[in-house]
Amino acid sequence: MTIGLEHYLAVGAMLFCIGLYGVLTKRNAVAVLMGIELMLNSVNINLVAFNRFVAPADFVGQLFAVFVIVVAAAEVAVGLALVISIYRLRDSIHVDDLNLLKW
Amino acid sequence: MPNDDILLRIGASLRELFAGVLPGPDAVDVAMYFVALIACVALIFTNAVILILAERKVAGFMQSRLGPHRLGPYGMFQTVADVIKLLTKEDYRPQGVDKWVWAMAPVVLFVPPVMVYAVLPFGKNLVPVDLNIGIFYFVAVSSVATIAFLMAGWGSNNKYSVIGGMRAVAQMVSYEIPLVFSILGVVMLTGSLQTSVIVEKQSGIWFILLQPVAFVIYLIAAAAETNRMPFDLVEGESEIIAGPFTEYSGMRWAMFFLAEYASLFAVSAIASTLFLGGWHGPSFLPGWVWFLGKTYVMIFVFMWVRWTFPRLRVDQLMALCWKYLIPVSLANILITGIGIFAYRAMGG
Amino acid sequence: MSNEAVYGIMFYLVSAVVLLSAVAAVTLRNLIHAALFLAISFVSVAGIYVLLHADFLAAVQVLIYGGAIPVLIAFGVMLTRTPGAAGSNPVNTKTYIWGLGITGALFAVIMLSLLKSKFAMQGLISKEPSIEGLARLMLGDFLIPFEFAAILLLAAMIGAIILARGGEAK
Amino acid sequence: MRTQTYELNMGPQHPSTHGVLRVILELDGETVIRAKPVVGYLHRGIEKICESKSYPQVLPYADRLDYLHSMGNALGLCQTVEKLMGVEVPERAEYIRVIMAELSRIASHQIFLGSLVGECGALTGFVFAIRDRERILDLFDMACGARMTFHYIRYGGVVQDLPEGWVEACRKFLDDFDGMMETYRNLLVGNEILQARLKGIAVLSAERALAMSASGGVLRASGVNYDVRKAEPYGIYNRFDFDVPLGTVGDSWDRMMVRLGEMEQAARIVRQALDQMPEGPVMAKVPKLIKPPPGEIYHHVENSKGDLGYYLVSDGSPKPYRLHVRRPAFVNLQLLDELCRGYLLADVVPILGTLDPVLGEVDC
Amino acid sequence: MTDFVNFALYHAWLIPALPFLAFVLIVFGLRRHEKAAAATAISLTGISFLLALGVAGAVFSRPELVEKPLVYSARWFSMAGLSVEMGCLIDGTSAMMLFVVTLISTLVMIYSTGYMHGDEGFTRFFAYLSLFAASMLGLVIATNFLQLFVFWELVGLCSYLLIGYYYYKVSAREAAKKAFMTTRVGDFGLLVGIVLIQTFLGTMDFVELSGKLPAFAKEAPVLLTTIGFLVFIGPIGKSGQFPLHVWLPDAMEGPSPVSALIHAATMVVAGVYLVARAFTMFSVAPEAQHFVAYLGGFTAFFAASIALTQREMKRILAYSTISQLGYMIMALGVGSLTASMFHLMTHAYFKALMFLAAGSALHALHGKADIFEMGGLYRKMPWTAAFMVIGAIAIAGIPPFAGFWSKDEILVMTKLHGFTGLYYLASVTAFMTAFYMFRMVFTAFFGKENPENHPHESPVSMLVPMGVLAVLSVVGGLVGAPFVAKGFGYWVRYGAYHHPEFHADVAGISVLLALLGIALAWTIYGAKKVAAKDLAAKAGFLYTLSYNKYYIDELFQWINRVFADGTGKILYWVDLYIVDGIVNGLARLTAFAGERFRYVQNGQVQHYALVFFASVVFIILLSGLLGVTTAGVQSGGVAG
Amino acid sequence: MSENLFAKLTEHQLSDLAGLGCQLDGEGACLLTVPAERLLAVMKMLRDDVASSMNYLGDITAVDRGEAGFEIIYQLFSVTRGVKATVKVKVPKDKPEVPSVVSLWPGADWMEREAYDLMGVTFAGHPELKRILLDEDFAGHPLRKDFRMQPRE
Amino acid sequence: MLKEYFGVLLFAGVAAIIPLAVFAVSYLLSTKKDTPEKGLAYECGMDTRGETWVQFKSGYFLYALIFVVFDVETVFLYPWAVKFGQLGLFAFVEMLIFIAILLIGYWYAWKEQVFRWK
Repeated sequence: MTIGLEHYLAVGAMLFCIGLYGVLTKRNAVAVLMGIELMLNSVNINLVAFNRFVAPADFVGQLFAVFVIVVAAAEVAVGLALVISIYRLRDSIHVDDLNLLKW
Repeated sequence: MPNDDILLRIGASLRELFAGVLPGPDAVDVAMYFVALIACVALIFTNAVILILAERKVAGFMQSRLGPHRLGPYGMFQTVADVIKLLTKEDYRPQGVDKWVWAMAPVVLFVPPVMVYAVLPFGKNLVPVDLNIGIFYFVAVSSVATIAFLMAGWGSNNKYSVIGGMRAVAQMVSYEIPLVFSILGVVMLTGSLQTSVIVEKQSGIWFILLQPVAFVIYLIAAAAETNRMPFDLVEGESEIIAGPFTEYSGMRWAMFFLAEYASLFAVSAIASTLFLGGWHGPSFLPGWVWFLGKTYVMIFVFMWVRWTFPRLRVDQLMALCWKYLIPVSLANILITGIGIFAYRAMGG
Repeated sequence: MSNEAVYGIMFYLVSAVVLLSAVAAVTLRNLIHAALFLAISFVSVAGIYVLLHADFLAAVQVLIYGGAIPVLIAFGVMLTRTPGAAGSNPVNTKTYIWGLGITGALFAVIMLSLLKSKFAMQGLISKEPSIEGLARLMLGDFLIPFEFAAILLLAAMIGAIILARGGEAK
Repeated sequence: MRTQTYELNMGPQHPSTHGVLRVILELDGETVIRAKPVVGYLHRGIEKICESKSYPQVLPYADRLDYLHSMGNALGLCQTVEKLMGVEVPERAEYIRVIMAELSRIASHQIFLGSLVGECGALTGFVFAIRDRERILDLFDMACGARMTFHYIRYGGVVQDLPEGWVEACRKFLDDFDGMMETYRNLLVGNEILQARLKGIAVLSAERALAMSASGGVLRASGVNYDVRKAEPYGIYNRFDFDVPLGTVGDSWDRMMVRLGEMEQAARIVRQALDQMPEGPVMAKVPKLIKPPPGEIYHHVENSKGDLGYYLVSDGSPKPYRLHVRRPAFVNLQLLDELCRGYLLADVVPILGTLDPVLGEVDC
Repeated sequence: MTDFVNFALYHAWLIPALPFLAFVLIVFGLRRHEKAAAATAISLTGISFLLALGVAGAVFSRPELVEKPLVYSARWFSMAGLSVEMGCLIDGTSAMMLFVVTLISTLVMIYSTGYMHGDEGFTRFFAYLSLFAASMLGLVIATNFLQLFVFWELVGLCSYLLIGYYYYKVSAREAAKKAFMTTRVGDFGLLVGIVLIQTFLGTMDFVELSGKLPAFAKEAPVLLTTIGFLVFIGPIGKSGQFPLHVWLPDAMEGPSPVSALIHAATMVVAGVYLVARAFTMFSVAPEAQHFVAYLGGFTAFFAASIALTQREMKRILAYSTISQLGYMIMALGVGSLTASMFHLMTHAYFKALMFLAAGSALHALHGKADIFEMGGLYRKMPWTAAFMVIGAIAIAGIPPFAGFWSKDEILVMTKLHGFTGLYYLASVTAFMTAFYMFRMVFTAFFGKENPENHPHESPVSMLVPMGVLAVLSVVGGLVGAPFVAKGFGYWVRYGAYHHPEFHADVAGISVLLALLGIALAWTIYGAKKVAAKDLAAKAGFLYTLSYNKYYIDELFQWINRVFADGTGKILYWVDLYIVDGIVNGLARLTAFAGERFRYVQNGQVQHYALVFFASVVFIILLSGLLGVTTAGVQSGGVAG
Repeated sequence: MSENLFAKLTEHQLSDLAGLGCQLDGEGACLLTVPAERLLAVMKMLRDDVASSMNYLGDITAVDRGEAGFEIIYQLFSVTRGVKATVKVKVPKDKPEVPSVVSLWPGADWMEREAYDLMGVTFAGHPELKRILLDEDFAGHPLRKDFRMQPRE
Repeated sequence: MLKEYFGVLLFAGVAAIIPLAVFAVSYLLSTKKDTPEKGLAYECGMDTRGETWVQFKSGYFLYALIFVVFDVETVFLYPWAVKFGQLGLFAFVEMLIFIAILLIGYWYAWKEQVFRWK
């Protein structure tokens, strides 16, 4: 049995769902961010897998993965800064204590 | 393949041996990786023993005293005795530590330096695993070591450890940047990340002459990365006892030391690869002797510095990195780029 | 053992590490343990990249996700600590059931559509080292995204500094 | 951010607290909010013990106060008792006493210097200082056979005359001493890192130093010219020509430099004493049973830590009715809190080092 | 000559480009060089004016352009199903607009060299003015809705910058914000309308649209009407129609030249121009068109009634602008593009003139705005007073001044197209216009001097532009007079050409009313035969209402407050009584559902994420059921 | 030196001190015996007066005189003028309390605490009068003559 | 290429096994005598007061933050440096722009005194 694109996509899907589970069910905002990072990683797996199996001659998929990593780094930086600033204001990092979007 | 190099001859004969036993060339290659690995591990352990003794002797020399001299000739067996002592020391786990995090920290700290050995170009055709992203691999792998300090700091259930761990991480991540940037200058010159290629390109001129600034930055940053004096705030024994290592004893504590010496050797070896021409040298000695020689010279420089300078304070440490090393290393990249263009323009 | 079988074993091994540690990262009650498992998962993803012949990307993954982002997360955890590490990562009981359900459902539909899909695949592997290919693309066709990445990082850096300093400026 | 502050213990079992000092640090991140010294771990009740001992039995306890400057302590106590009894000490003994006290001062400052830079991480500096100190200990060893608690200076003089060759050995040491000082200055004073670690740290103003009853190098580093040897010359100190090194800023760096200067001045005094020292007896006629007349007296001397005072109350019996020791290190240690505040955790140890406490003396 | 005309025609894009170039030059090179900046702005805008003349000449020489506009464009961007172009659309209307805008802009810039002399932000001001002119010109030559919208927004941005020019004044900041926010409301409607147009008609190009619209009107009349309404919301905001007119009077916080530019040539007429451009659409959507007519008429009357009692000179002018814009919009609504555009042009002349004159007066009085504190200015400022009188006569509609011809045209058209009610309303408005204008003139420029004031005549640089405008205000209307063959209406029209006829009854009544208004103003304010106070007291309620602008601002504030707090309260109330009431009355299952629904807007990100991903699942399932499985991937995936 | 101060005090402040009811006792050192209630005033005078300017507090200690009560002895110096003085306060055995001089010389803090700790003299107005050398729960004050050592068990 | 990385994996695996093996040996050789005092967290001989998991100031976080940005920058710098010889002046200028943009952030951080330890 050869390992093909589908296998990698399946791994990506699983990782995505694991990350999503974390995002949806954790109370700690840092944990939610961690879930998001997992989801971004799963996207990268998909990108690289497609790159490898569908268009191996070029590196567009890998380049996009690099860009996703950039975005992920920026996201985690700003996200954590937000969490810290919210923690400073509210003394809590539990997302269910935060309803800033409510007005 | 030069026949006079004993290591290469051993390698060739081993390869023949494996070829007779194992199916296919791939399996032989993998077996050869394993051989190289065994050699590296042996090197790490002997090195640790030698370097600990050397460090004490160097310290003694710097401080006009003898250093260990009781066990064996010139105290050569002192380290052996220490190892035996450490092995038989009680291996206890303080209460309240985060068991797994605490226990795995020395392991995690030990892995990155060992992995770095895979790309060290000990000699022509003597690279354990000659990756084509070799130097970047070194950068990437060694960055993982920070996690070990985090784990040790976190897991120990001790305030000194937490402070030390945080300091370690802040310091190591900060100095990683000038380290990486200083390597970049060399990469621009060679156009390759492969360590063997980098050494090969220095057959004419050593890069320390073309990249003196990068070399100095590399030295400082490497000292900080390996938490050597004057950047050993992590341990900073006068304030925070032994930092993240406070709660470790016996062999676990020794493992930190082993890792420290392994990475000391690794960064020195990378320094000689990048700047000192690696295995190049007059041909009356085999290449790997040159390489090891240069590496030990680098190690001696590190030791020399260690026994000369006081420790920096944490804010001064950070200021040195962020306000001096990083701008200078960036400028070095810029100047290197311009220099290359100028060289080309002059018809080089 | 054929090379293909080794490849298969490696794939399953790496995938298992990635997925299991990811599961640990989202289920463990101790946030520190979760963060460490997250780091393991990230680093193992590099293994998947290697299997996909993206060696430079694998090193990048180790560099960024092994050395940088866990550090950031660790500092985030340290700065926003809650008393007692053991229960630092509780589950949001209000969303738990739905979250589980939706996650499962999403997984199911993704797998279903995956099964139904057909892909036009090419087996060959580029001879160009990936790092050079990336450089070529990055400074060529994708110049604008490349420079935008710098702007994004700049914005993130400044924004995060402002946010994180906040009350300390005085 | 409203970071919670936390407490961190430094000591009593800590590599760099000069013994069993405990400092409770309240930290905000790494910034010191409060540094509360807790003393008493080495309290032996010397003052109480002395009340039940005869005067000759009391003398060894003085050696054990500031064990790095035993000679000076003993000198102070002997002079106190002699003053109360009205004993005249022979000339030669006076010179020997001064020589011993000043050599002891150098040795004590070497420990200070070595431990200060050693705590800053320059272990080589520490080793150098300790190595050179051995030379002085050798001299003491020659004179009295002990290397730490000498019991050499006694009521009425010193226990025995200097052995043959001692003066020459001492001169030899003094000749080498200039080289040692040269080394210290080269290794330490010119060191950028050390300067960065000490300059501008823990500045103590002259007014504050006076108000806090600081003494010794701590006081003089702030620019206050107060040295008991000059202010109230005891013994024969008024016969020597020496300077009192003063600081200008009052920071840790000045405290180190003042002590470096004091070492040089001490060597200068020793040289003069060796030159001037007459022949003669080294012990006055003192009764076997020492019974000072009833009365009370306060006598103080300048030892390496500062202003060491003895308050002796005698009821005419062979045992002191009350003996109080004013320990300079104890009083100086009060400053730790205010000097540390606002500095970093890493500064605490050098600041403590420049206060130069010896816990044997602090705790008494 | 022909060469130049052709060059102008085919390089009309230069007309907005040149002021924009001026803007760039000033911002990036001439920040510190006042004279150079002014010279650059004026000269480049002046060249634009010459080119606009050339374009006009081209239209005169090629009458077919009126029926079949010249369009040339370049691809701006394109994506699947949408290709957007940028270019120039030249017909009579746009040529006229180009002429007016460049003319007024140039004159205002010349005037500003005197008016803004010594101001700190002198170069900044000219940069803004240039950008403003460029944006408006870009809007005028727009070939499609999107290009128009882009420039529309740029115009809005510039107006924001210019109104808030004195940003250190709180009132200026507030006014700028108000202008920006209020017009944003309109823009949103416009944007939605544009999107709908693209969605349902598949194009945003004006020419293409006019071809497609009649058929579409038959297919989906209701939809078209809706689109018409939405698109019209834009002009309501931009052109200050009721009830979004509130920003316009405040916009006088900007420097007077800016007011002149905004009120006369750029900003506000953009809305009128938009309706003109989309005239095809309104002509096939009668409901929307009638709405336009009635709203315009009402606004004209409503604003005039406010202007009756205002005390600040620029504020009176501002309300008169709103009123006149109402005329224009009404004219469009009754179906006469010609009349509207004609009035737009004449109004640009005399309103610019009046604002500049007002600016001149305020300049001399150092910003004293209340007309009752002025008095007798004509002695010290004869030229300014003369210009103001000319402007007032023109706006009052006394023949043969420019305003008479255009207003008469509107009244005639209104009456002819059967909007009798509107005709009467407009006539009354004309009376009121004459009254309040001369109230201002008599009070401010004649009568007793205020001894506190020491006015002096403005410099030549300010007087010359006013002089040019004064001449145009007098004779500018003759181009559209009925006795001119192939006059204004021939060149600027929609549909077939109808020669305007002189209706003596309409003209007579309007002139009579205007004269009556002037006479009344003279009685009260000139000769002071009747005390104004008594009248105010008698009118009482009406006076207060008018003076306080019908409390529209207060209403908005109230709405704002009520909506911000009240919506929450209402939702809470709904939640508490209705939702829970139902819930309590139903079974537990429903209670559970209600509980879940409450989460939909509980502000918690995780719940939003839950809903989001649940929807994703749902959509995938849906598409899976419909059999559209990842078709994109099948055809080859990510191409290399 | 001490005579110097004595002379100066006689010139400037002797009458004042006499008025306060202090005795001047010139046996080798300038010794002022001050009643407890006058202590702060005298100390302040000694510190601030130009003639004496006793800006340096050398030592504080206490002596148990048995039935005669306690003596608290202060050693004062003037760094600027080079004079010194000893101030003695006598307090009764049953109520050993003197005002604290921390307000005049902050450096008196630990010295007073030590005297309190070991001798049981209370310094009224001291900011933190707690044991310093001994344990918080130590019973008695060891330097008192009636203190009996507990044999270690 | 995969073969080489198999070698790397070998290195990693053995590197992880070595310490564990050493611990095992040590465990076999060592003496074991547990006393309660041994297990106490070291705090200079005193009992630990308060939470050992001390909280930190955001200064550390800011360093890590800027580090991450620079770290990501290196991801772009290395391919560029490798290709540098073949890419020519234009690529050099592109990278200069890239670095310059990030230097704005660096300058901002400097100006905001992020690099000054508090």
